[in-house]
Amino acid sequence: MNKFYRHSVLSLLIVALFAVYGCSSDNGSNGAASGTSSGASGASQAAEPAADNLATELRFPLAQQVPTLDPHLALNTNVYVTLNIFEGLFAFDENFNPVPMLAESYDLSEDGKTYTFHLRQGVKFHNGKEMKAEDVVASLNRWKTLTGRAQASLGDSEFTIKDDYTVELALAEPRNDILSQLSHVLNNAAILPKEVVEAAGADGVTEYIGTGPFKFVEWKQDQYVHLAKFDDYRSVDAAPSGLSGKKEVFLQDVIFDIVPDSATRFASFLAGTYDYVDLTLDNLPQVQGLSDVTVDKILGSDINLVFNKKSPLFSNVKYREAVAAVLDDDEILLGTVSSPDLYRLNPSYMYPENTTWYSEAGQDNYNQKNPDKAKQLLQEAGYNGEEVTLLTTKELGGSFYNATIVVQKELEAIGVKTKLDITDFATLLKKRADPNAWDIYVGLFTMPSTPSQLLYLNPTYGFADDAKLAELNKALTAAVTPEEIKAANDALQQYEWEYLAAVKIGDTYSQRATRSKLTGLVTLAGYPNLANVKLSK
Amino acid sequence: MTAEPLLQIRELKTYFHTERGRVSPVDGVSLEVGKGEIVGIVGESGCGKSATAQSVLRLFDEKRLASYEGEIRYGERDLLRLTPKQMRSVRGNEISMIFQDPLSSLNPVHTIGDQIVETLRLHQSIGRREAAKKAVELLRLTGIPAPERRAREYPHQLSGGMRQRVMIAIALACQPQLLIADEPTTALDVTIQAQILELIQDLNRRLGMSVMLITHDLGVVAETCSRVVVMYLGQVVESGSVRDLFRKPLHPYTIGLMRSVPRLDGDRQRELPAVPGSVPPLHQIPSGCRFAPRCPYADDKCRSSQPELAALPGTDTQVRCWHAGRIAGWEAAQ
Amino acid sequence: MAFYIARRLLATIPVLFVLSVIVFLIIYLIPGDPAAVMLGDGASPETIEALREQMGLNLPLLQQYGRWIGHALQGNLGDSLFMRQSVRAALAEHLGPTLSLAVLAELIAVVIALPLGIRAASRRGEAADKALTGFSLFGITVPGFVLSMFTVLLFSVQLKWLPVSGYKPLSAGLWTHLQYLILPALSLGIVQAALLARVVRSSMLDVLNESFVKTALAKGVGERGIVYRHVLHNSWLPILTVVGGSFGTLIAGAAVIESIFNIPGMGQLLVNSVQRRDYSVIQGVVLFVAFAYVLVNLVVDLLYAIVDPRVRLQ
Amino acid sequence: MTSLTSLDSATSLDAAEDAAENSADSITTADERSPAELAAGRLRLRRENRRLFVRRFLANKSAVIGSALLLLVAVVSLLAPWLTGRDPYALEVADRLKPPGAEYPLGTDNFGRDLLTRVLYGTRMSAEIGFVVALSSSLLGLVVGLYAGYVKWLDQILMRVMDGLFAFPAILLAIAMMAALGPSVGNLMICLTIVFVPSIARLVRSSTLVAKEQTYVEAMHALGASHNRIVWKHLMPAALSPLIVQGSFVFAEAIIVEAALSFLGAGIPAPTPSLGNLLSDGKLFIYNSSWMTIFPGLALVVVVLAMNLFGDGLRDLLDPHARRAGKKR
Repeated sequence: MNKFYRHSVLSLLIVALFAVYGCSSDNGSNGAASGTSSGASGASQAAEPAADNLATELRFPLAQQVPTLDPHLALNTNVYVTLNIFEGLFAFDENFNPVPMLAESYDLSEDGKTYTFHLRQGVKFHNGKEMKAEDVVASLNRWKTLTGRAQASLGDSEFTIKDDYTVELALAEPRNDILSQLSHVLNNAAILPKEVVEAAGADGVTEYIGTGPFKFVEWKQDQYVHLAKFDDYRSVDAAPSGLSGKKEVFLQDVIFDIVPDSATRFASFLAGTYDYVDLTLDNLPQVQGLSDVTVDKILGSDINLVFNKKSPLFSNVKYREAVAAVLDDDEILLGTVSSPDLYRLNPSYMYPENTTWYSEAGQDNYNQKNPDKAKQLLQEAGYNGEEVTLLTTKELGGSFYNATIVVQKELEAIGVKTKLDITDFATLLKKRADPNAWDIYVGLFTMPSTPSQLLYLNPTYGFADDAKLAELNKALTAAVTPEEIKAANDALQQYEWEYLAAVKIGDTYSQRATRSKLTGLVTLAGYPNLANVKLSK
Repeated sequence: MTAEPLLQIRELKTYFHTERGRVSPVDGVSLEVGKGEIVGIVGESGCGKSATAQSVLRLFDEKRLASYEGEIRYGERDLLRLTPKQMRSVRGNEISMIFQDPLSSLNPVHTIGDQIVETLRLHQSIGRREAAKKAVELLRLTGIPAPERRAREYPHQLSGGMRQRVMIAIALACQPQLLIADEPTTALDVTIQAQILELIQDLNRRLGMSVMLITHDLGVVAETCSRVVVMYLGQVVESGSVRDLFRKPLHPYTIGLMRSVPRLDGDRQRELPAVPGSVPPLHQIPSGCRFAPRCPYADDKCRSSQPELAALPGTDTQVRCWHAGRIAGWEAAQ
Repeated sequence: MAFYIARRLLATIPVLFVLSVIVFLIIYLIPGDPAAVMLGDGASPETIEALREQMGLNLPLLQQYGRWIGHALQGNLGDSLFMRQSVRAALAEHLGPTLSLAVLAELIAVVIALPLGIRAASRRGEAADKALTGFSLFGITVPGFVLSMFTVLLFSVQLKWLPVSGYKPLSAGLWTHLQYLILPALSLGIVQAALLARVVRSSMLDVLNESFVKTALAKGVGERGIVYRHVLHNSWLPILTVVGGSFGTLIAGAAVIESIFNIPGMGQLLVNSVQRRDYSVIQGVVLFVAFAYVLVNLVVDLLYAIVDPRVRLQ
Repeated sequence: MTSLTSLDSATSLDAAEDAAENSADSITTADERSPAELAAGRLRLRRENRRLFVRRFLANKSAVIGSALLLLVAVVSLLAPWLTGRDPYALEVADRLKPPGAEYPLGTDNFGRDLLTRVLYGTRMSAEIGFVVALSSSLLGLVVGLYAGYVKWLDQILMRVMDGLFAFPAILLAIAMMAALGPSVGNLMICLTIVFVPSIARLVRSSTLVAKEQTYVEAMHALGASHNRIVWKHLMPAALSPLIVQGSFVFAEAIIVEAALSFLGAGIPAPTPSLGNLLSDGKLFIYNSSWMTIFPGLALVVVVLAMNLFGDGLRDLLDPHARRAGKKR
């Protein structure tokens, strides 16, 4: 009995092991998400012969996980993907000017309150359906309710259908940032088929069907997103600039790999898996020597110190002025990016490149580096050692944390008691929404296209609720002619430097390396437009 | 020496290299085992009898622990000069050994049959199936009931006595000429002890196999051995036929040992005599005769120079004592 | 024997139940919620609230747990907001990489540790023994993730033999599958090899002192026979225990290596899910890892019975 | 010449050695000697045993090196504040990423903080974590193990909880506790203790189960000793030597787990320097400012090596049937 017993146990174990092992590994390869477009054939038709020796597949590294591919909800890295799948009525050219994309043209009524958008005809969705006004209206009304900045700008006015190819937007009062709002990259005002929009739950659409040059193929959570060329994409025939203009597709497949570890991304670039990668200061010298690699600087996020205007201390403007007085922006920026040519000083809350909205107003409050004045202001305000909580996170590349601890040092230097509250990203979001959990938050912000979209100017972010600020902000969006805009903009920025909802610290650059065999890659504020990109073998 | 000599150990010295320097548990031992003869080796524990036995098969680790001197003549070969390969062909084939504790001397994870087959296939070119059959025969030979079933069982399923029979079966696998039994019955209770000794005597008679029986039990020696060697502190102090030694022990140590054996007709009131003191440690060997510190008759001569092992004129017994002849008289006088 | 297995599996139910309660409490304690993470800081509070409502996060904790345990008992571990699939499917998908990595790492560990341990035990004090002490100290002292930094530099960047990171399932061909796993498995395997080698050595040294080794020697068994047939066969018990334990930790604890080599295994799934507060997946991973661990221990116990006849499965 | 087995504990040798050890007081039968002589004999015995223990300690290479390194780590940890007199938190952004040189012996990090001071403080923090975690998990594990081993019905419950904790991923516990209770060194220590208690408890339980079967425990029962007395006076010492050895390995392991957690952002809260933090900070600058990774890495190796060597040495010394290895000359 004994020997038989031993053999039976052994064979049972082996069978069990293989069963577990077998079933787990083979279903590892089937696509997880639905979303392969029903209309167009799954795999693209027989790939037509590459023009000359062009490669058909491009792999592109992403630095963070992609929580959603719904364009209306997409922020930071998932925008890299959604920008190439979806399009909006308008798109930014390289100077952040809104340029017609899905809309052929638009008329603005005399009183500047009613926009009429004329849609291009014969534009196809990835599922073969032609884009019509009903799709635009359904998409944009959903976009409006989901996005904070859109609600602040449009209030409760609605998009309505005039006819199959005309959409109208009636506003309560004139606003000059509508086109920018429709072009802005984050929470993009993308157009999706009506039935897809209506089927979407609160957690976003489930079918990723747009009108862009690439169509969605497969999304393997936390691993990769696979896009393929959309063969009957109707391109605008304007010259390509920024995210707008002509879009020709030379690639068959684009695979966005999710590689959170920066050292791994860089090593994969060196090993040839990727031909484009973001660089850290440390990787720089290793690529500068390579002949086939070009390194360039692209404008990244700007850094602002946001006050919690409901906190005991910083509800009093004197304390805000004291902090503004002590900040030494060079030291903070150097501490954040560790290299002088990766930042620049800039007193305005907008980038100089965005000519219409750039202003120098109030710049004398910028980068004061005046500890004595700060100490004096603190005394006047009656500071006696209350603890200031600095809220930050080490995630998102660590820059938030780097800037915060230099600010901490500068505050401690003038006798301010500080406490560092470092949490993970999810907790940060929660705490920042809670008025009595923090005092100061130093953050990096993706530069919006108009001041009205600046997060820290509206109540949900740092609790700014000042009548004058709101009034100036509204006046700015109502201004129509360039002169009116300039005057209103100067007034708003001047007042911002007095009210100090936030203190501008400076702009940062990020560096990237591109191999010479990858040509035609254009980025806007760091976000890549993969149309017109060629990759030789 | 009636029987023709099978094993002759001459001036064997076994050295152990320990933390506290070199010691020699076997310090110049000479003894013989004749063909078909059962020789007993007795002495208190720590006197080197087991070390001598294991030195015959060179079981100590010669790389890190032990080294040998002298000669172990077996037939024409000196076992101390054999290469490891040659030595292996002797062990279990020509000379086998059984040990004291049957519980831990068998491999717990192999069946009884496999452990016998292993010896068979080591020394004989024999098929697996045939070896298994032979193993069952060997188990029957050593008196184990239902040998077929037992062969498939594991050591922990057998009793102490049964396991010792298995050890003997393993030892007999290749009909060795000499069986060294290192205290085979010490760990067994009396009734089983008798059966094992009877088995050994029976095998000695039927197979003509010589036996070197190591024990500290004089009763066992009396019952089974024809000749006996008494060892003390790594040396032979007396050796001769069982009849002579039991009737007229010459060496004071032997006398002391004999007297400390309780007798059935013994006087129960008197305290049982014991040899005073205990065996000194190996690195504190007294000068002169090693037994002197515990010997009632020791004089200056004994304490200064060491007597040689020599035959006492008029007897067949060899003894290592300056006053061997006279001691019997002194004893009688008391 | 089947009864024994059934009893052991049933015994895990209370453990899993206790674990699920602990995880739910921890989830309740951690601030931040999946809705905010999914919608990002640009979204308006109303939309975040709507999503929380849809996910049932506003229900009292007890009711949430009741709903979860109700589903769990019928085998439905709920759906994941971020993974866009059922938790069970997500677990199955991430099991493959973890299992492959764990098996390969354990294989490397055994292939290195067994011969090294055996030689060190049989040649005590000589070169092999010293090498083992050195290697085992190296293995324990240098953490896997530090080791991986250098192996990637050498094999992937310099020599370009192996890909830097990523994962290909077995169905993409054995060699491609292995190519992606060699470096991470090496980083994990070497540490486990160090631990295992020490146990092999010490357990064999213990067995060498047993008297049946002397019997074997007296039977004329050669060195090889003694080491492998007699000593090694009796050392399997402690060795199996350590192999079981290390296989368990490889399943649960490879998160750092998985994130460095970007392997979509259980560790990475857990870290991502915790960071984005994907509650149902956290719960699923913890329970699965615990169950896998119990399974590994059960297999080890069964192997005990095979390896050592004295072990009875009561 | 057979070359294999290390049969150094051959039966005859043991007998001889045991005789040697208690030879001191058995030359004359006990009752004849005066108490003074007896006391003197016992004192001599204890002194000889201590000498023997010291000689064995010195002969045991790993114990010697281990404790030497441990001493170094202890000294560095205690004197960290005074060794360089610099504040590990003071940043001098102008001096960032300076290679090792005169002004900064080990160079600076990306905020211009002196790396030598941070490595010293980091070593102190890691040593502190290791020590506290090893101590608390040993104590907790001892209690759980003893009672699990001794009391039958308790065994099932405690061991199932231990299984649960054993399978609980340390990462989740760490991230969760850090996020929930706020990042602090204390929370991390609690979390690491919870991670290591099960392994210690199992070890103690197995040694208690073995010890419980010994006849002397039955004798204790017979003499009417209370359960607690038996557990703490007799069973606990049996578990002590494996516990101390395992404790030293927990010390080393705790430091490595803290380093791994720092990599995942759940370790000691920045900017407090710990070897784990320093290593993960250095990772971003590994090519050009490699000193930010090398020196903390070295410190980590020294501390962990010290503990492992010490643990190894301890195991051989405390292990009752330690190999009395012969040195064949």
